[in-house]
Amino acid sequence: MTKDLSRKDRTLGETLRSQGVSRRSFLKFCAATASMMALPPSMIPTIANALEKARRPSVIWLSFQECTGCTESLTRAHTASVESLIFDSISLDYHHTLQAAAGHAAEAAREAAMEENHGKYLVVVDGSIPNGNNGYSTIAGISNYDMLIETAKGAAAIVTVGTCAAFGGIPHAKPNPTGAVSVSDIIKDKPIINVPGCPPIPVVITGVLTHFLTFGTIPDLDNLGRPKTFFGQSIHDRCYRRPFYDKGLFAETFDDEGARQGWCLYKLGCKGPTTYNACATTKWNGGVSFPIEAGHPCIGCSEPNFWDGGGFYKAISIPTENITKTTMYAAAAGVAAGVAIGATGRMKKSAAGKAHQKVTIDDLEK
Amino acid sequence: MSASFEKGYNALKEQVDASVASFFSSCVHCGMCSEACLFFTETGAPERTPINKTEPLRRVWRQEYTLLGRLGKIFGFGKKVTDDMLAEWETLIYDSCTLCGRCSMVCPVGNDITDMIRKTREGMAASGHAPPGLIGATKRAVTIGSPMGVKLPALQAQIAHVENDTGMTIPVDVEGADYMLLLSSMEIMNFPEFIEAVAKIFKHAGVSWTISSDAFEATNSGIQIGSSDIAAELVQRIVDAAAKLKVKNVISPECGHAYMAIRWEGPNLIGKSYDFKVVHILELLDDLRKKDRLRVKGRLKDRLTYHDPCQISRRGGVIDEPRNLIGMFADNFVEMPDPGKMNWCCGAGGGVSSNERADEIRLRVFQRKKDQLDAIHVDGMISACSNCRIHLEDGLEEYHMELPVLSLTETLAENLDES
Amino acid sequence: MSEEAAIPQFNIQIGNDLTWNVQPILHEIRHALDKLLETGETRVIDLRSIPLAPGEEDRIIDTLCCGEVHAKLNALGPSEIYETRFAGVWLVTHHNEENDIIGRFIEITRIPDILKSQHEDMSIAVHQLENELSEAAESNKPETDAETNT
Amino acid sequence: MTETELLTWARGPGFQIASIIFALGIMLRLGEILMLGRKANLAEAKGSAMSSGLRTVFSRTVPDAATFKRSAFTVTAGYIFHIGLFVVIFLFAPHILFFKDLLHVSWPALPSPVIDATSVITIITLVIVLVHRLRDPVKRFLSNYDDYLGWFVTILPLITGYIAFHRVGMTAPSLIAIHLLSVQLLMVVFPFTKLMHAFTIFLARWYNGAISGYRGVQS
Repeated sequence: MTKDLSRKDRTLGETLRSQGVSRRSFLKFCAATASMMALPPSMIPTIANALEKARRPSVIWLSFQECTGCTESLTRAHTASVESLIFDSISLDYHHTLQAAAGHAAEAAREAAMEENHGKYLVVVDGSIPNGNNGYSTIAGISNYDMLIETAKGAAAIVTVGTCAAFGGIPHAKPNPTGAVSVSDIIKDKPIINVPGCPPIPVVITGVLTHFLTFGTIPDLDNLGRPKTFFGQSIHDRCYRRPFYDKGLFAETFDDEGARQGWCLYKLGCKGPTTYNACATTKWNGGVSFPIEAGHPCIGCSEPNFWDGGGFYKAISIPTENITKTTMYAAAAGVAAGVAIGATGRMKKSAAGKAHQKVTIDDLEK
Repeated sequence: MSASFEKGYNALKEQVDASVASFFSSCVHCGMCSEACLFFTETGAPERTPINKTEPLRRVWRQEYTLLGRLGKIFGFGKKVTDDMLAEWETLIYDSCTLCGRCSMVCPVGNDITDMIRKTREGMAASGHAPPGLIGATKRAVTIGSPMGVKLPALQAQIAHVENDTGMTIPVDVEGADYMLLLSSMEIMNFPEFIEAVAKIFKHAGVSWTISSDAFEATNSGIQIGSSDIAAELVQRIVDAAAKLKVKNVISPECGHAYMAIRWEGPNLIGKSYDFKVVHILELLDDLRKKDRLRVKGRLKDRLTYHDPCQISRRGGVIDEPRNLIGMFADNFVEMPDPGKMNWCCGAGGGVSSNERADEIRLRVFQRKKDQLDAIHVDGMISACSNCRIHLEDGLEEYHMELPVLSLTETLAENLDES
Repeated sequence: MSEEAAIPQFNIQIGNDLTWNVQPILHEIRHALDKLLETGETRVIDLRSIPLAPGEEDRIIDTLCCGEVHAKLNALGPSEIYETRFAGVWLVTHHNEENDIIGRFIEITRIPDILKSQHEDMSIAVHQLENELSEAAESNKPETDAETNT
Repeated sequence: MTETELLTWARGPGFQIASIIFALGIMLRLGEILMLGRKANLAEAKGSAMSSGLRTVFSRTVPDAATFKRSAFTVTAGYIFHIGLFVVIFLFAPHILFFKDLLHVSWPALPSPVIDATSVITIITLVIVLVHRLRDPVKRFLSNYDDYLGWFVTILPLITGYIAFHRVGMTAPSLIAIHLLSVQLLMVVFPFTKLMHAFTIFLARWYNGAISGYRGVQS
């Protein structure tokens, strides 16, 4: 126990040196970290300096209405050595999927961590919170709602991982039977960093955690609470297929010449223009590819309500409902109304004709 | 009975039809019609923009025949037509418009603005907002038979003169003649040479013709003031006379609106097609030319131009005929700028000449014609409308210009080879 | 028709159309090199921060590689450092212990910092050397003396 | 309401409502006009009303030389913004997709930089046109709320579209939603303002040409 405490008190620099990591290795690690955090290489010395002094924070990971896809994404991260360094330097005190402890022991660990690090620990949430009937999702007899409220109280900040925690996600999709809501719908008094995506890019998750670890601050966020470094630009604006959009070259189907030539997928319903994420630059699987590169349009998974966005394969400029029919019915109704109203006009005109009093030369003056 | 606002409003309601509704729906207030109207170009007064002259009709259309306008009327929105409003528009509609039709030719959305002003006059006349001068002329036309008060004896006197001077017989009331000639009062009073010229040409070409003592007047004040009822009555007199004399054709003389009245509005006014054909004198002369029945002696070297009377050219469709005829005797014919269907009005048509109140503006807008003439330096100007002719002479005098104004028929008659 | 021919071939082309980022990067490198010569200012370009089409990274590397220097690091996994055929332009690729690429940079500098020996490492090295020397000195003492003392 | 919800509303119920009012309104207006009818002309024709009417529908697009000279600004500016609107509305790929969804026909698109430039030119021209309307004595005299409302709802989708394309100020879902809503405003207002001339111009020109052509004059 005393050994553990002393470990927690050490800075990351001290920890690394004690493990025999050279300064050069540390610099390499910093370069990779900067790249991961989507920060310019000119920031490497600053990062090195901050990491040197960074202390190991306590992290409590809460999983609510979720599919564990986000955790899977994180643990499948390819830049393993960097992650392991980071996870070595954070204290993941509670994660009911990953931790060995179960039941009361697990909850006790959470409570202990909360007490010990009050005001300093980081809460990571994946999954949405059922707010209709709290009984839809409970852990150890505690409803998700209560656990979130209780855990958030002493947190320094909350990181929501995945669209469910950030915006409600799939549980929130119509008809939303559980009354699922996002963390920010419930917690109003803590800084919340949203890392949406279904799942989020693993490097983005670690990048955000690293930022907090490195600088101890909340990164610059957009209006949806997402870090601007990763969510600052739309997929469309950073897409390598963008030149085809500008030239008007589109794949019309999934197996036409355009698809083979790698043309823009806008017409196949790509939500790149309305989706903010780092997929186009960071890519997936260690920078191998991302959905558009694989020939599939972006489904906009890091945006609120993406599941109810009117169909994954319907282009953004197309109405979500059948307006051909609507227009035809409306036009037919318009013809009927026009004829009816026109008929009253015609009647009025013929009434005026009947009311006509012959004008003679005696009628030209008043 | 007398004029009332209600009668006028009712008349405007009667005038709205699908074309009027299309026109008003299409107007985008681009103002291009102003540049087509000499009453605007020569005065720069925005209210004289042609489309503004249709405002009473537009308000009636909007409030009576459009859904939004009807709803607006119920809730008290939208501009109403009132008697005061009509009074305000009177000078615009009568004094500042000759119904020349030029605005209808330039409107980019295709509005026949002139037709709408003509229709608006129906409401103006019925509500007692016609100019006194035009009311007087109309009364004379109906009671005496001529807007200028010309009675049959006056015509008979002129005929006697012509017969004495030339030794020709002017056929009057000859049953079964091919053509029945109509005359405008101005021709009878100011240009009796016209009767002589026609007699000479018809004799030369062997045309069977007559003048009716029942209906010799071609002009129609009803058209100008905008009263279809009165116009129809005047047209009916001619139709009856033609039937009585059993003629196959009626000739409209050198008068613009007379042609519009008898040729184009007439059958629609009386509600039935004619049993005879109406030809303009120029159409008939050109027809004779085509049939080689006209021979001219020598050719004129003078530099001559032709003033297209609006109702005959642009609104009447007689455009090529005068040019063909002038080509018979003139070597140096020059067109004015904007000739034919785009010609500028003299400034006195559409009842403006009968409306003393408009004398000043009528002469002011003559500037347009002066500019056109200044551009071509001619020795003489031919026309085919005695109303145009009188006003052209008036205007030339006002602007101190020396230029003979000639009648096409008379000039042709003078140049006939009578050998 | 063979079975293979029936499968549509998806050739995502690496034509000029797609390589819209290659030229700008080369221009950027040229400007940075100018700057380096004039003022001594260095520049690092993170290739991961640029949206690249499939094959574009290879094309950039093909265009640049390779010059006279090739260095290898072994620090938390291997790293490869090449001087490209343009002197002053370096290509630095970091791998992790599983040999996945964790960062790739183009550095415009006389020599990438990561190659230079670091102050902290050198001080540790001095200590270590001293220790080793003193240990060696210890062990070089005659055994007999010790035995004698015991 | 989140941005995506707003966008989804604009793409769904928004378009439904706008399409209903637009289609119903246009048909109602046309019915209202055509039902008034027009009396047959009893005078003997000198030319063909039909062929002249059809010709005028097209020929009025080009003014005669003298008219052009007198109204050079109005005609030129009119050409620029009408052609600009046509290009931007009908030749931009995402718009064509909309029309394809609606009409089930498609046509080739222009490259987006061309659309971009055209929209800038069109916006500038419309602004100049407004300034001219406010300063020219005739236009100012003739103008009423209809002219300014029509101008506003026309330029609004151009501006919102331009901003959405360049993503200025807000994130894309909001910008696209605002663009769609501005288009829907245009559609709702369209049948009841002078914008209706886009349809009735064919009737008006036809009537004008027919009236003149019947008398043997090509108007």
